[in-house]
Amino acid sequence: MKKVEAIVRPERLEAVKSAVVELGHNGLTVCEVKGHGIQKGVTQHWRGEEYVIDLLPKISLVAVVHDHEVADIIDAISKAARTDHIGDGKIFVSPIEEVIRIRTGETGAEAL
Amino acid sequence: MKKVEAIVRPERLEAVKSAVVELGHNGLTVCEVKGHGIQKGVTQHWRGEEYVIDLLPKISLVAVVHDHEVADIIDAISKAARTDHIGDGKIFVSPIEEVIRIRTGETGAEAL
Amino acid sequence: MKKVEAIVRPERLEAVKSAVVELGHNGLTVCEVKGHGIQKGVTQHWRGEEYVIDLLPKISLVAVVHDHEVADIIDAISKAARTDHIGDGKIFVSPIEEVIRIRTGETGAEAL
Amino acid sequence: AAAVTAETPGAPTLAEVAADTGTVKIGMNFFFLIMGVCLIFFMQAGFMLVETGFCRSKHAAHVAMTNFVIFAVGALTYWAVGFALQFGSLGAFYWAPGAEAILNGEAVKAGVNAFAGTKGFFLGTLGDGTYDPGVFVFFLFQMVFMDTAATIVTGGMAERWKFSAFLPFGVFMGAIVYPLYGMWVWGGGWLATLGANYGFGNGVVDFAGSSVVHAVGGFAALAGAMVLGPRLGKFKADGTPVALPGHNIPMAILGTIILVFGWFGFNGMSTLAATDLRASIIIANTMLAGSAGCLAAMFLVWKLWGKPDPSMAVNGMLAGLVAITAPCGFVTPLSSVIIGALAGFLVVGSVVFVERVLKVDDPVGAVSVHGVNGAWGMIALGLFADGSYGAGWNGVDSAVTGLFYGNGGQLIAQLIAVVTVFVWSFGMHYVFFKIQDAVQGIRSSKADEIAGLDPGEMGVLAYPDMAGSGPLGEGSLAAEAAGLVQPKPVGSEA
Amino acid sequence: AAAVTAETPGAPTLAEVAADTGTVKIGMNFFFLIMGVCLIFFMQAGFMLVETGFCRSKHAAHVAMTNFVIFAVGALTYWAVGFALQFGSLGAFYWAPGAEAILNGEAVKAGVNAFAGTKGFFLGTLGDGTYDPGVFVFFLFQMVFMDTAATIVTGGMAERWKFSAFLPFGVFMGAIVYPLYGMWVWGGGWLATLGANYGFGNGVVDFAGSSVVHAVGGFAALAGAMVLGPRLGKFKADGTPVALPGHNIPMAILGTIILVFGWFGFNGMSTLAATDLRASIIIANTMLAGSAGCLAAMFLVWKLWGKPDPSMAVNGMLAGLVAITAPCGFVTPLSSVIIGALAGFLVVGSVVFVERVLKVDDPVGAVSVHGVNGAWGMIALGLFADGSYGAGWNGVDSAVTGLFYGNGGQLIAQLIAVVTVFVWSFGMHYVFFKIQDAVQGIRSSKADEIAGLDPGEMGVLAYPDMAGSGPLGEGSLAAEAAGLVQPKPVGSEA
Amino acid sequence: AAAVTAETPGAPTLAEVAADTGTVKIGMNFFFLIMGVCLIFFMQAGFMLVETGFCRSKHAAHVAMTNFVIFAVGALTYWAVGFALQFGSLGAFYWAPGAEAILNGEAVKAGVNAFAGTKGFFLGTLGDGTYDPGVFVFFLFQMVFMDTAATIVTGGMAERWKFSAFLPFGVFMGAIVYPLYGMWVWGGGWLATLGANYGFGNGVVDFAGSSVVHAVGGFAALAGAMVLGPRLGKFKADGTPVALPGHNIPMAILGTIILVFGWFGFNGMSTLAATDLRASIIIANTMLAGSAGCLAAMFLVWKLWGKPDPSMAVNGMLAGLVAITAPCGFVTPLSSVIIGALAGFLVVGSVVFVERVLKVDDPVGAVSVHGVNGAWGMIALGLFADGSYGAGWNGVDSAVTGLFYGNGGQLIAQLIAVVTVFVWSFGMHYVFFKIQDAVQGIRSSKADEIAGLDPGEMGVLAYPDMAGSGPLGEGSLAAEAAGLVQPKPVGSEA
Ligand SMILES: Nc1ncnc2c1ncn2[C@@H]1O[C@H](COP(=O)(O)OP(=O)(O)O)[C@@H](O)[C@H]1O
Ligand SMILES: Nc1ncnc2c1ncn2[C@@H]1O[C@H](COP(=O)(O)OP(=O)(O)O)[C@@H](O)[C@H]1O
Ligand SMILES: Nc1ncnc2c1ncn2[C@@H]1O[C@H](COP(=O)(O)OP(=O)(O)O)[C@@H](O)[C@H]1O
Repeated sequence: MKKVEAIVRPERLEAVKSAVVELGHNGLTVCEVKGHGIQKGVTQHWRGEEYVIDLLPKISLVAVVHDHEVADIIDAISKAARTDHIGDGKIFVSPIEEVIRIRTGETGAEAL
Repeated sequence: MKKVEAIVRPERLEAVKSAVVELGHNGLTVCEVKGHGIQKGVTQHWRGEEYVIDLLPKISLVAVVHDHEVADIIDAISKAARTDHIGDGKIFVSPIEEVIRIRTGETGAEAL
Repeated sequence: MKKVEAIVRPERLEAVKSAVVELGHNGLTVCEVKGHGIQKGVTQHWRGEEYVIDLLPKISLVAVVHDHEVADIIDAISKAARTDHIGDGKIFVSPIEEVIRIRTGETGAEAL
Repeated sequence: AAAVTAETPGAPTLAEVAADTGTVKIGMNFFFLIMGVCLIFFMQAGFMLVETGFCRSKHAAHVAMTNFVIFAVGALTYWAVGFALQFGSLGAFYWAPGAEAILNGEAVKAGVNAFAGTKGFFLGTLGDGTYDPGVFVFFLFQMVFMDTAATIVTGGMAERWKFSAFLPFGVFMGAIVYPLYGMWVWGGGWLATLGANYGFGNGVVDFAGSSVVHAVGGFAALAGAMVLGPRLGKFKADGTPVALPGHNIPMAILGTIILVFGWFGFNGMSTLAATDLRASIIIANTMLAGSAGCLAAMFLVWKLWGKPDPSMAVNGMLAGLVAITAPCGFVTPLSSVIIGALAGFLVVGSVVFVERVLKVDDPVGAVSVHGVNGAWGMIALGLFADGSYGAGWNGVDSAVTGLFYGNGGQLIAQLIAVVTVFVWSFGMHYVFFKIQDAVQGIRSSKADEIAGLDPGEMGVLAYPDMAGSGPLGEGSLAAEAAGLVQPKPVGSEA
Repeated sequence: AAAVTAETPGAPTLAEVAADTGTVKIGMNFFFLIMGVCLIFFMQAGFMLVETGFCRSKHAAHVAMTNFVIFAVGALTYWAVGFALQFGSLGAFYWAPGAEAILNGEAVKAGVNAFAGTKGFFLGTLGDGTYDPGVFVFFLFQMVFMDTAATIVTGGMAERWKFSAFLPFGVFMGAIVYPLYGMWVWGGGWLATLGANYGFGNGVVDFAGSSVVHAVGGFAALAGAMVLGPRLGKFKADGTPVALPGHNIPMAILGTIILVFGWFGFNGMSTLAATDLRASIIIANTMLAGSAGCLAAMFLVWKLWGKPDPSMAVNGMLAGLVAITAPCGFVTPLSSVIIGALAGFLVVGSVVFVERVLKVDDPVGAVSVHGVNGAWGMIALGLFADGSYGAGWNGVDSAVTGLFYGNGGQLIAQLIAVVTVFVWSFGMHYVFFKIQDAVQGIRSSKADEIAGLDPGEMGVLAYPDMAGSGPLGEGSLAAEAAGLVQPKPVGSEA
Repeated sequence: AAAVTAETPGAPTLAEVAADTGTVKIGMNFFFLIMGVCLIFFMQAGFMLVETGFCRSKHAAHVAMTNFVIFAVGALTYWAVGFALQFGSLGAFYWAPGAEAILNGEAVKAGVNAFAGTKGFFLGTLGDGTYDPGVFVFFLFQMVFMDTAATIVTGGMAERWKFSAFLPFGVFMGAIVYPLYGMWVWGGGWLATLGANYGFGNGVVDFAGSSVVHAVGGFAALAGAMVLGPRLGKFKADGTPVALPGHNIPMAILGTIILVFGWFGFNGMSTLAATDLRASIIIANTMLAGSAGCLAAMFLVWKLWGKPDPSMAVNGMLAGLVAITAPCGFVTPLSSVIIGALAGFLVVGSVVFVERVLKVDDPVGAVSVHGVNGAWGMIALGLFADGSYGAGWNGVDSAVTGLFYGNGGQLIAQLIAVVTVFVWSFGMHYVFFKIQDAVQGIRSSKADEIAGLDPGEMGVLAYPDMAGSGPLGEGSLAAEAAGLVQPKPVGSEA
């Protein structure tokens, strides 16, 4: 099994979520994060002092899926998250060795 | 070493934390996340328009542990998190290749 | 590629971020988390009842980097995050199998 | 002189000057009452903020809504029924010439003792109405007092009170419990005439409502909190209370400052006339007692628990204000400081007692602040009233005088009031809530309570943009209460 | 008597007593107005809180700023220009002896109909000024009314109105639109004289501003919301509206309570004199109508959509208050309850209509609360006025009487006012915004709207410490609107 | 006439009418003061909100608490000591008949110059007390002024002031510094008599407290901020200031609106009598100056830094209000606009100067708003007073007249006041804080400052439910300050 973690723009979350769910992946977990990248920060002022917010709001969306589903979900997320402007984010794929569904105790593939 | 990540109900956090700590795992990291699964969302209204909150609050609890401790901690978390209702969450296990304790510079097993 | 995840004190975030960026790693993702460890909690009162906040605010900072960069970034983070007091946090290194840059569709090493 | 209305402008006759003087006098006294109405009304905001700030964010919209809607429910109920029961048999009254046109019903009486008014339902709109401004301003003034009593209760019952069950309470309080007790003390009822009829001092004296408003509200909150039971997770299995910290301290502090602001009107304007110059003395006493209560509570908790807990400093301020509300017109500034400081100590003790001994869950301290200190205020009057004010009160010639100044009879009247208000408000509400619970169920579902009454009962989150603004759950959770029900062990069915 | 200023202290002559009586009378009536000014001014806080609470956190500082700065812009504009246009030809007026020294300009007239005042610019400071306190207090009273009208508009146009475009609006509203319509109704203009000149009842009667303040503001908001267009993501491609929940419900409820508090002054002090005892009746009517509106709206949405939506309970309360603002002095309490309840139903229907049928995006319900119910309040007066008050109003001897009490002419006058205020305020603002949009652009950039107007236009986050306090974006996003523009498929250029 | 108290009802004699007129006059003037007390008291809420909103969320409960508790500390201190020192030798005064019974102590004098009052400690409760309502209402009025001065200081010293060290400051300010300077200007002291004794205009004239309240508070804040030193991380090693954004902008804006609301009473009711019709002119001037200050500051920062920074718009409004506080009764509306606009520019310059040049860390701009503009207000009076008001002020027959209207002497008196208030308030507090720091330590521990004063000193989080509501740390961190101390390199001990 693989963990597919996408860092996307907050305003694309709804689209990404729908795309993933449409693929049949009901299970996913989302977290509000802040990202730094080649996207520039936002300059702000506070009582005369300038400062830059260079950690911009992003959404991390994680779905743990079967190995064979990885390509499709990457594709779906990419399509939904893409705006073609700097800051669209990244997708990271990493291995998951075991999954347990707490409610039933099921493990492995059936727990997804 | 393994990373054990449990997605649980917020109201079970205290119980899960205690269970993990009782096993002797002092180190753990917690994050407020939102989850989508087979659990249904909550219908809300705003000035006449209905909408569904389908990302429900969950807690992600991460403990990095030695390989031989994984089974026990999964068991402990499962017991503590379980309510037998849809939405109890999942546990994911993944490999960790290195751990460093920042304060001392210790690495690997002794850093846990 | 590797995922380097550092759990650090909130007040060290700026220093850690700068250290990482100076190494040339522009891409990083940050999240507000709460940590439990050997660091003691804070005792609080609410209307006569005492309680302990034993999940203390921490920052999780994640950078996905090439394998050969791991040692340097660990070193940089450690230096910047360290105060020599309990609670300085930990760094976890784990494998990443694939990276996709959403904007361009690039994958693997060039996506970083 | 040019401003005086006169046939010969600039040269008014004595009758013309007298006419204008009379108009100005009445106009000013009504204006004074109107400002009192404004200030006291604004206490709704104070209660809303204190109670919401002391609750958790997942219930914040619900708590705020009860404090908001209670005004609407109470105002309409009091207009329809409550005012008539409380003051419908008041008869003529010096500051409200014309009141006799409406408020002259025959009281419900048993011998010399009057128990309820009988005229002025719907302000007489549905029949015998007149547009008497004195009656209207008096109605407004009494209405905002009533709403204060009602809104106190939402605090003690917060975070688990079903919204649909809360609404009937508003009607019950505004139509029956508040007006009748209020009639007994302020409307010429049997407690007011304890002096004239039975020789106990000036009868029950409650200047601005330590008992009529605060104790009625506080003891109703006690009844409600008992019938509802504690919030899920408030007590461990062994009965140890658990801290459930409020979600917004600055909000609670803002609410408290607004309440103090409102109290200027609550106590100060209760002279009912700007021509009664006692108002400034009353306000000074009020501020001193509140300040003393604040510091007393703060230093006590600092000593006891190591930190100057803001939530108790807030409760201490309010306790001092509640306690001085009955005696504020009759005592010296020094006595006010003493009364306030004792209130500050008392509220701390009472909060602990209610929670640890009675095992009653009162999220905001409504019982301790309003109930216990409402009672203390009544007793304090019976002790500290110095006989400098209140001659003629309740038809008794002598000025109001307490035990320390030689009149034990007044203290007895006050004690009778304390017992009465407890029995009446606690009793009536206990019965009411019990019946209502049997009929309708007054407690929110467990699922809603765990997930938050905001998504569950209001259909909106109070703070949807904030991470951590309270968890959401689902109906299926109903069987389980956070931390109370042991989840089944995994093995038992895997 | 010792307090009366007299040559022989303690034994004042009739002239001396008369002099003091006159001074006290004027002093009191000015004091009454000053308290009205305070209360009405404070409604700025109420509007700020309701509008900010109903918006999303990423725009919170921006919405709050528009509600704050509008006061400064409006006050200076009204001082410079607006007051003179509205009241510069008022002439002498009973409660403001001395006004004739400033406000005696020749009106701009067409036949018997007056359209604008002509004196008192800068309160006369730049030339013909005097320090007449009556004029000053009247100016203050009118200024806070004007600012209320202006601040209503910020709600309907919130979350996408460029700050630099908002400022000129404040000048336009405060200098032209508000003062002229206000002149027509309150300054002796052609609407006021519809009775005297053409026999329609007492001419247009708007006691405290259902049309002058609320409908002017509400219809301006409609024009603005139409010219701006909906917020990004408010409507789906097929026109279905999308819920964009406000970020802070307790804040909105606090704002509403503050607005009610302010309404005591808004309606109650609009008698302009404490010696007019009608104030208490007015305030009672006001509270009853607001309460009825709150409950009516709440129960209706509960029935319709299953939950007692706090945002609609809030709107219902305000709708009831807006509707009673014109008739509050002329109707019975029972009529007030009816007017308020209908307002509560009306606001719910109107919110749905504006959003689903007109497809206009009004984030806080400004059009429905202030526009629609402002109109309803005017009509309600034409129906329910019972002839018990207002003899002599607008120079017509008979008291103000509506259709249900036998005077259809009054209703016609009111209907003329409703049409006029709609055409005038909606029309003028529509044209103004269209021209301004062509010249300057009145809508915030898409990038700023997506990222939040706070970082984009204000340069600060409203809540920088809170996770989830609104996303930040970058200028490069300008081409894309959340959810509206389909992102290009990945394949098309990879 | 029926309302006039008379032996033959309906036909009062001249003496009876005179008696009622006198009562009404006094009653009204006291009522006027009482409303002033309410409004000014409510500024506590304003200060609390502005200061808390401008600070970071981890200190929010602490900042709110200091602003709340200062009232209690100040009220009791001023009752016990301050009022007597300030007004104990005032003697009889026209608006407070009876005051002579208490406030007739022999002043502490050096030649013709008076320095302190000597009677009325504890309002005389502990001995020579009477219940004179005039004295009580005057006490209340002065007390809320004093509390305003004290609460200003909590802003400049916020986020690092140990709570246990803050309490003694409240006593020092309320008992000594404020009352004595206040005595000199308002209690017949040596500054007030600079005119009568030495021919400088009308002596020092400060209508409502630009110097007595604001400059005293602002310069005390400067002393405190200097002794405390900057917040951790406020300045980089090279002295460059770092932005530490406040956590809640709408909260700060609400606070500002509340402050404006309070200022109606602060300035308007400072005539001390509703019979002095100047109040409306004063309030108009006040609103115009505040509005001008708001816009001036906003446009200036917009020009300078590209955005209409809400925090500076807020400061500009307050600066305008502070500056007009001394001259509000004596200048034209146009002058008020000029004074306010200059205040708006001045506050921006001063904020930059204090931070970048003085390197003093004043989190909310207390020094610039209240200190600098308090001084500017005093000078403005010396320039713009137009001689239309204040004849007889401080025993000098001529009306108050400034340089631009031909009287340079008044300006000199004002300059003497500015120097005096700076030397006195800054000096006394600097010494006080230095000594207190040596004895007790006035700065919070570094660990508490890093983790937040809320968990550290208050024992509660302001917003426990919100993610990101401020980090918690542990005592062991004491050696390290965020960003200031370089952590030891890893290698040095691994
Ligand atoms: N190497 C990385 N490790 C972790 N997060 C990254 C990395 N690179 C990018 N990110 C995340 O992706 C977001 C977008 O990256 P950015 O470089 O700004 O634009 P783009 O993805 O369009 O090239 C960042 O804000 C950050 O959250
Ligand atoms: N495949 C998955 N990947 C990531 N998170 C998941 C996945 N499946 C479930 N989750 C998380 O677990 C939570 C609970 O899952 P759900 O399907 O609702 O109930 P249950 O775990 O009882 O079957 C979800 O809200 C989500 O946060
Ligand atoms: N085994 C672990 N798994 C996950 N997180 C951990 C683990 N050990 C420590 N942490 C994180 O690191 C933080 C600091 O750890 P702690 O033991 O308090 O101090 P130190 O790192 O100085 O030994 C914790 O608050 C927690 O967030």
